[in-house]
Amino acid sequence: MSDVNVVHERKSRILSVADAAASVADGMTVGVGGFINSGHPMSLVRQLILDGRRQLRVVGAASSGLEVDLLIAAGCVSEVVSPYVGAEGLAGIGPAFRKSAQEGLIRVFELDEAHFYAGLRASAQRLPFNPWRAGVGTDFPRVNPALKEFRDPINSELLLAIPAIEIDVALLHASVSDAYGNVQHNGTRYGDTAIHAASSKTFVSVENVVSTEQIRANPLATSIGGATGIVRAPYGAHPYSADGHYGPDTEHIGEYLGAATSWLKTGERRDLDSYLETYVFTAPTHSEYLSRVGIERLLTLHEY
Amino acid sequence: MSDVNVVHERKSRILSVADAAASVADGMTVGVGGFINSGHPMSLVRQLILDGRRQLRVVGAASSGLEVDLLIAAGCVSEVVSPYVGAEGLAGIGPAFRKSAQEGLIRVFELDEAHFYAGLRASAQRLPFNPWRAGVGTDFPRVNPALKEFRDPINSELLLAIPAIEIDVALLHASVSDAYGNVQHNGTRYGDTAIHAASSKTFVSVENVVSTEQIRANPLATSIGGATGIVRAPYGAHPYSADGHYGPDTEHIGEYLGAATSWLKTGERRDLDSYLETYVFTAPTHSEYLSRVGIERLLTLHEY
Amino acid sequence: MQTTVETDFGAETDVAAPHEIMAAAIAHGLLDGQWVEVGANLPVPRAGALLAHLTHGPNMTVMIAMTKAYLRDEPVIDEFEFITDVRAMRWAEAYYQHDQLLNNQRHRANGVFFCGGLQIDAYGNSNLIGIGDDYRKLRFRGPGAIGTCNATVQVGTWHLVTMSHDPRTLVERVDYVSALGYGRGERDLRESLGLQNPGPTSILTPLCIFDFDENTRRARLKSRHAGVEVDEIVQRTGFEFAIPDSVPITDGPTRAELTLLRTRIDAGGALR
Amino acid sequence: MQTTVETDFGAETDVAAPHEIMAAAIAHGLLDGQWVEVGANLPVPRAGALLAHLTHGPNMTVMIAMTKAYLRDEPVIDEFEFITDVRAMRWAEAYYQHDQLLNNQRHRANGVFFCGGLQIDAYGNSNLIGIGDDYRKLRFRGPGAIGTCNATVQVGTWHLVTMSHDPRTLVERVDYVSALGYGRGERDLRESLGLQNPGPTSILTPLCIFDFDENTRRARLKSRHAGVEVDEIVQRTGFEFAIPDSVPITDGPTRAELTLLRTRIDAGGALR
Repeated sequence: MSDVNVVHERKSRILSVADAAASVADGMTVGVGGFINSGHPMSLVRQLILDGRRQLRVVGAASSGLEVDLLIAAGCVSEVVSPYVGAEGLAGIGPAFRKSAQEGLIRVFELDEAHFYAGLRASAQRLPFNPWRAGVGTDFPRVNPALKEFRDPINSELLLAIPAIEIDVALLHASVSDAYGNVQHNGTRYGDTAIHAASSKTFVSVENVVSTEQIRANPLATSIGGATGIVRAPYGAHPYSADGHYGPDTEHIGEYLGAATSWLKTGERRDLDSYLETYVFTAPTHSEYLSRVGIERLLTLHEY
Repeated sequence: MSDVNVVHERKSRILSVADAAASVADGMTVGVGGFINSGHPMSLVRQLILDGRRQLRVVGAASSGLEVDLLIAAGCVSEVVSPYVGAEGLAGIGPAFRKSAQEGLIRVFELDEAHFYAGLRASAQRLPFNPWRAGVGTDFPRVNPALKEFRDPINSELLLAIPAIEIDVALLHASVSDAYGNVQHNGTRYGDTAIHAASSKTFVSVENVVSTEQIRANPLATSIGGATGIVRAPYGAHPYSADGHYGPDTEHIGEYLGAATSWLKTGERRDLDSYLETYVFTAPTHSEYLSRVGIERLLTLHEY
Repeated sequence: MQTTVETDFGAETDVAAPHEIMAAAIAHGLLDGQWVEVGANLPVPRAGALLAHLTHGPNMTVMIAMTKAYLRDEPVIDEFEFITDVRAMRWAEAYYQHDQLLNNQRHRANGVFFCGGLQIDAYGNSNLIGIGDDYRKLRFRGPGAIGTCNATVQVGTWHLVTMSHDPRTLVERVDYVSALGYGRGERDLRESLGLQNPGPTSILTPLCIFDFDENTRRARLKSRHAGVEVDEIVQRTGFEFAIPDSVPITDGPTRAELTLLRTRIDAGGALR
Repeated sequence: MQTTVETDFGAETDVAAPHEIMAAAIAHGLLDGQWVEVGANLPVPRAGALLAHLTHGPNMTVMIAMTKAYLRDEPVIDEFEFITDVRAMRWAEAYYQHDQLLNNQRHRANGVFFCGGLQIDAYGNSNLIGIGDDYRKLRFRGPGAIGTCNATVQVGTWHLVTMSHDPRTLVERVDYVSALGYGRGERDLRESLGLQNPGPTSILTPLCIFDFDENTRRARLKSRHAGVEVDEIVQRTGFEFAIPDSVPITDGPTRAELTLLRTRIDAGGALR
């Protein structure tokens, strides 16, 4: 039976940061996973900036962090879909988000996290919308007319119709995957699987590529059973934490925040451009970025 | 600080089969977990029969097995909400389900498994309905007018409105729980967590009660983080399988099927009444039931 | 194309049984990279999916007993009586929690589905609800639609399949449409309803394969299995169908495929 | 009720700080068995929830960094700067996958929520969207509503809370309603909208607690924290409010509660 059984082999889904990011074109809707100060696919985010992407509709996490702020600061974004952009105690509001929204440089698709997941779910379910009750009587439908009040067809109750949030490419970061896209997160997974389910393609950067045998040892842990592509990226969430691998680099986050806040307060982009120059444009690969950060700093982050 | 710190202790949620089933009253909507020939909370199901429950609206699993058929055979049921009632190769269609539906003794809430979960989700989300596309153009809205065709408020696409399936009491079976209702299933969980999310109360029978330390060793495995009550029931899914504990007792299932099929084919209830007498009415506790089955039989089921 | 093959390894006989021909026809229609369910107690679609997986489908996503599996390294693949058989879990790369699977339909567009029916009609509609004019008093109450109504909308490709080629099953018009094929042949019906795939590709039976006329949307004979005459198909079918001037023989298993079926996929002989 | 207590263990001073009073007031309002979120970077609601859990809430469901925890056996409960701090996982009895949590609202009716705001108004509405008349050109763009719009509908009980008792925060009318309180005081507004809880119970600030008049639905002074005069509250509040003839002192921490706060809950001193 050798004539039929050995012709084709299972294809590896591992690809480079640049090849994964090449699936994103100007004007697309891009989902970015993680949660505030954790789990963002930063090697892929930086690649979008390097590639000069423009007019992206960015679907951040239900609570987005400064990875979305950075994309805004770099001029990649035309619209943000997220119920929150900030960094908790480090920054209540993302500075570039705040400035760009105030000045009309970006649109904000204003919604609550429940609306956010209702919209993602509609995309995953291939529906034009999903209903939600919370939000009636608020200003959401006024400031975001895409959230439309309607009467439900069964009881005539007033509800909001949340349109599907359809994502072209989702970019996530996780703990491990095998070569075939079986991804396993540590911890609660935040909203990553909902972003994946709403997306046409999903690229996941991981701390480690592992054997399929290791995946099979605990299939309950498989959070995504078949990502489009897997990117090898140890420290791939830096400066944010990767659950179970390293904590956030608050010093580096502070460096970005200082630069972005200077732009917000003074209109002067010098510090911000210098940040982008140092950590993106003159460090165009993930390893060059990590070199720029320095191994000494990275080694301080390994606790919990 | 002893004056404030030791007054109250964490309450155990463990209770008896009878006390758990006492939450079910005639006319209620009862959810029953598991999937076809696995994972049904049979000690609780038998208790409903013992208690003489009537006019129950039974929400079976997305694929229900003969646990629903048994409740129908015992006269407990007025309506079945399930996309399937059968036993795969053992019986394509539940005999008591078939007979009772044909003769108008029960109503069937006709729906597809996608509608089933849309309705459960509406209950979990406290919404009057959820939309679904599949089903437009079929006879579902005709035979079940509760599934109502409507035009979506955003794009005017034709969809079905699936009303919330609100469950008063869910009865599930799982592998383990601690005393505080932190339940862990083995395997895929089927639709149990969706039934739980749609229910006001959830009682779970388990093969083993374990320490909270064991639960905390793998919180990812916790499928239900706070069941209303936990019932100690080793072999609690018998004659159906309990994933990772024992396989199905096809001989016992065959005994029931023979009795129920005799009722279907001849209208004669003698075999069925004899089954109920032997395994329910004269064996009114879980341990008496297991004694009736016999330890020898039970020990043959322990493979995989 | 030769459908009865001679072989001296693994097979009791060198002639492919009708169910083996069906499995091969299914396998030949599957593409590498597709997502396919391997149901329990559905030996023919199961064998067809696994045959494709072992021959030309290393990148197929095989769903078996609610787990995601890669089975090309298994010497002999167990047949399960029940979809809840936990023995499948040892192969699992992921679990499909059932309610979450039903929440995640977007990625299912890459899927292939095989839809059964108490009745299947000339326009590819399926009925699992029951038989009888009065829904409140069915002569025969069916098991329910399971997930066929939804799956036939969400997947990219689907087929009807029956093990009972007889006039009670293959009817002019189903009593109840629980999975929509082409309705009554109305032009652009599925498109106008917003259904994402173009409709069923074929009806697979132990005697033959029907496909659907591009204009009328009625079933027409596409091929007959080796050893089956057209007359027999006509007599055992409850609807009228077009018959081409020359009816080809169904593309059954090659010698190597038959060996794979009999030694690794269907060692228990459920298809024979 | 004595709000400044003398103690010689664990506390640098025997006088409860305003934030400690707020935490105690929160704790006193929580019931055993309730479900309560312990947010990161929200030290006052965090401390209040944990104080209730340690004193009279062994059956409270405490959600901390997206995990379900029981913390009465922890000698000292870490304070986290980030909701994503994985150190919480060592206590987890379950994970709350965020999207699934938002899918499961029925069981949240047993929950208590603390809602912040850039602006909070006299009718208990909150605004996290931004400040300015023209939404397209906000003077101050807020962070977004996070989950406050939904949580204030789904939980059984909720409070508004601010650390900034000033006229810019406590306003007559918010510029944008992102979480609905009592609207403009319309009778039965929430009921007519199908919202499941009756509306906010109170506004907690570092100076005082407001509740809401049963008829007008406007905020009114309920109690002032120890050491705070009514005049100061009036001056620092941007809306007019009813003042009872006698304004009681807020029910602050007992000596034992203060010790618990300072030794086990807020060892780092975030509240002082």
